[in-house]
Amino acid sequence: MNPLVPQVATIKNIVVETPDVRTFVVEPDHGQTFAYRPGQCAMVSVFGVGEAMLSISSTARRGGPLEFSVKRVGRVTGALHEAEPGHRIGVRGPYGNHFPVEDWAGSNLLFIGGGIGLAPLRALINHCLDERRRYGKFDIIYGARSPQDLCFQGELMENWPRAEDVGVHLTVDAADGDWKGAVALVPHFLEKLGPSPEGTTAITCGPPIMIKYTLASLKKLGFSDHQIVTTLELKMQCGIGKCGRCNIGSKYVCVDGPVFTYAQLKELPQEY
Amino acid sequence: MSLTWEPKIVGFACQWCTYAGADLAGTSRLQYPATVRPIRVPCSGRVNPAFVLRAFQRGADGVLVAGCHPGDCHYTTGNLFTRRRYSLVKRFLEYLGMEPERFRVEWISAAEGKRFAQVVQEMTADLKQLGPNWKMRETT
Amino acid sequence: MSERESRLRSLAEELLASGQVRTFIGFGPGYEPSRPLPWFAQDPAGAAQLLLNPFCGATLARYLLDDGSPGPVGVLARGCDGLGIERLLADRRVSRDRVHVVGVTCRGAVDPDKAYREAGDTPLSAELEGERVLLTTASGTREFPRASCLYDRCLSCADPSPRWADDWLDEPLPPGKREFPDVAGLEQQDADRRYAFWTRQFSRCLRCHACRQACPACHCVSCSLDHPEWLDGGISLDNNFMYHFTRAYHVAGRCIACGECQQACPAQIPLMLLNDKFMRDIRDLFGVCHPHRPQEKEPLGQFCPDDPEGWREGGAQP
Amino acid sequence: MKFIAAAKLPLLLERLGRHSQVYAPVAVDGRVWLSPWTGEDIAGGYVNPVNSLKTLVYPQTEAVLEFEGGETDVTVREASPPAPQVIFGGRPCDAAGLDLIARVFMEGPFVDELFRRRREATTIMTVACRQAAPSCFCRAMGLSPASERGSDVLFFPGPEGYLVEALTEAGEQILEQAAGLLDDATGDQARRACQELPVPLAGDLNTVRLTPEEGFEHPYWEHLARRCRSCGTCTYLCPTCYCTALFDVTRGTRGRRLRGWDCCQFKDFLLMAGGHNARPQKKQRVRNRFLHKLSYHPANYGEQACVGCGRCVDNCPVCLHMAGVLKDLGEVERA
Repeated sequence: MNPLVPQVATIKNIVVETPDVRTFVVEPDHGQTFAYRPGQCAMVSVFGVGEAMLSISSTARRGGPLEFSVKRVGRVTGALHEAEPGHRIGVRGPYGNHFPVEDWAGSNLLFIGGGIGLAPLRALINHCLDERRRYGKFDIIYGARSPQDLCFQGELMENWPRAEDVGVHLTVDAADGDWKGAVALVPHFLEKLGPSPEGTTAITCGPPIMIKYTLASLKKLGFSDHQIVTTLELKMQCGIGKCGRCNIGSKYVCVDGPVFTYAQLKELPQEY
Repeated sequence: MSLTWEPKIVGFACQWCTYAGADLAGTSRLQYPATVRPIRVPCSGRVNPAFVLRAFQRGADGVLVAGCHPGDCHYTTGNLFTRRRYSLVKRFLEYLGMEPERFRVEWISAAEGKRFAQVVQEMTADLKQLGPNWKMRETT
Repeated sequence: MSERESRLRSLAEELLASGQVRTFIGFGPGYEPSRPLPWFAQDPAGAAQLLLNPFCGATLARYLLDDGSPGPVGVLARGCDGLGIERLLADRRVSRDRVHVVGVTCRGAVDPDKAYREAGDTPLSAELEGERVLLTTASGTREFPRASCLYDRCLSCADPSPRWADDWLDEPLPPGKREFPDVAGLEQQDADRRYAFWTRQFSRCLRCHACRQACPACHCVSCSLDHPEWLDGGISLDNNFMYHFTRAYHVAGRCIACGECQQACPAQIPLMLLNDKFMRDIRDLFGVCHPHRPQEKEPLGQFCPDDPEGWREGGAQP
Repeated sequence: MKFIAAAKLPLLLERLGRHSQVYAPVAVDGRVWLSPWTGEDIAGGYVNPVNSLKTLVYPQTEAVLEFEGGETDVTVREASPPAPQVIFGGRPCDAAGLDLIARVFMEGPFVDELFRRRREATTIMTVACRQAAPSCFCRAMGLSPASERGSDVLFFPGPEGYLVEALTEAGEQILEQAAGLLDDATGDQARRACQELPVPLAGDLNTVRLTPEEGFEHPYWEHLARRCRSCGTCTYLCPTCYCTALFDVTRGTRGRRLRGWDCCQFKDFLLMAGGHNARPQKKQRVRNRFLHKLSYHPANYGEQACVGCGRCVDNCPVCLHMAGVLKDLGEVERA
């Protein structure tokens, strides 16, 4: 079986999250959805356009179909945004490592997301909520450019705040008339909230520039390198460690990542 | 080559002159072979030489670029650039090995329906002599 | 050390020391004497290592595009470099006040591969004397004909000196005339043989972009040859025809005839036969005497009311 | 050990051509290429063909899959398997290079089926070297003009013909097809001559291990990269470079997904749709290429990704090549 050949799958439903983010609910036409863990990715193809590595935003243990939450940025994501339910796409995966949830038993979890970076965190948050007792306190910090750019509003506003001992803290870069919440960039907002590093693991995902400053802010707050987990994204083509593209030093983001602890990142060349 | 083979001609036609000329040929019920696939362009100056090559690549047996007579361009000077450009391109294509009959540049005004029909007739006859084009054409 | 070389060094040193330029681009020591490297001197010590000898091969103008060089930039210019600099200035990719041109007259550069083949050993030094080249190897100095030792691109050179410079290392020579005998030779064959010829050439193409990256006229920030809408990444004969047609056409009327594209090509595709065809036809059809020398308005960026219709005049034949 | 007379070599290739596509060294416009062989003169006297063995086992573009249909009814088919092929005339350095990248494709959590299928359909008949170019440095990379790695059959050229040695089962099978054309060998001078052939660039580079800590921020990379033109000559000629891109080509309702070589020196190599580029600077790209070969690949596979074939040395228009870098690192000198 050629690992570069995707399964054909059907878009069952499309949820409009924000003006430029949609969630695609996808089921393979034949056979089963592959098993995957939070943080893993899959290569999604629009035939005739190409492939893109997308993080899986659904949670496997909930048993539902695959979900990809996709921001419209380029050719493939653009074509996806043009698609309708019933259209067929290709899916192959899962690729990459996953969030090391098994290491976090008893730990407080601090999720820090920016923009579409909440997609893999959503998979993780729902995964952890389903085994809520294993962890300490949850805090979710999430920022977007504007209130209308906040993804997964149902979960952000309803499901997660109602769950046991979960704090949801939202911020936007620029507010509109109705916004009553914080207006700040994620790293500043994080520093203002000032969560204690004690017994806490911070997991961050967002655009590269946000990750860079968030890592600095976490260090400022006293988090150790091992307490910080992040994800990286680099241009990928094959997803299976053969195309020589997504390397950072000797590591390939597609097979050795996308999840890295800050301690691991520091071992790598600063070239991502 | 099967007996029913008919050449395919991609004809880039300026919308102000040649395209209208082709229309006139139709409304005047002039007979000419159904070998040309007209592509309407705002001006013959719009026709990037890469379009010509792409047409051959995708299976055209002949390519025609046609626009207003020099001096009559709707945009005043567009076809004068075309003239320079395609003077070179025509020679260059032949230099690469393309038969001269496969690529033509013509000035055909909106009043010259007859001329349009005649060019297509001539080109079709020439291409029938030559047979299908395989040069610079994709193989799959 | 030749007189020109020492003059170059002291001039570059002066320019750097006085702050007139912050980088000086020339040639410096390579891994072997017959292959000097493009050299970027940023201080007097760097300038003291500049070389100027018949092995100085690659053209330098394109390095002016690198934003890595803090400017203003001084650059050594032979005829080909000079035309390359003019090209970049005319295309507004480099501004005149950021370059300081040090002109030198070049009678051709010795191709180290040809010299190795001729001499049967690694050449250590070379001297040009009229139609002869004196090659020195470990076993002594011998004489060879110019044509068998120089880079191909130098054999048809019509511009030994740049057309202008801010400083000169020696007396400039007047430009000559570029002739196109090889184009005429190919034109004499019939269409099928010409097609067979180019098929053989283009089927070797690796699409490594060495030709584009070597060219001082091929400097678009975003190149159509990188865009799948214009050309997909599939290596096939038809796509390679598309590649070379597009490349040649995009430099038609702008090519400076330095020949660096062909020199850089690892598949040895005779790219100058394409560029020369356009140059020759531009000369013949539009009366541009020296189409390879940048002019106020490029041949394809203008027209004359009475331009000929080149397609009526017998196609490939001149 | 067998022997084949030079005059019988075309007969051998002809025989092999009945069941396989045969490639052999053929002179095209003055340079030797491994080309589909249809009876042309088999070139001799070359040091190394322009194209390495990589180009035939890992072609510059190949189909991954074919698709057909519209948005709602697309069907996908795997590309058909490659036909058997025999390649005569590659050099030991290239064969070793092919084996080196074979490890990338065959090891790890995923096996690259495209590569595996074509490699298994290929028999490599390498010809050991009797002459070296000034740019050769195979010995410095732990190989030799008679290295066996990656070859199925090894030919040692002598004045009258070749000593022939099968090195793998596939090689033995192919020699069975040569019955009647081979004689028993009467000596092994040809082999010794190849084994003892001196190679110009010497040193023990096989032990060089650059670590990022040693040199990632060293100004050397800036110095080195200044003259790079960001073309793909080095990577496309290199027998151990293997970066690729995947892309779709569509005609009407049918299309193919192709895999084609890509080059880490191109400025858009890592450009993502959102505009992020992890290596926008030339310095970063040049550094990545050399560190990949000298540090990252050794970290993953325990060996350097260079076989000393000398193609980058001969072909880089501005002499930015592996032998030079190794020389700059003080690890190589002319013997």
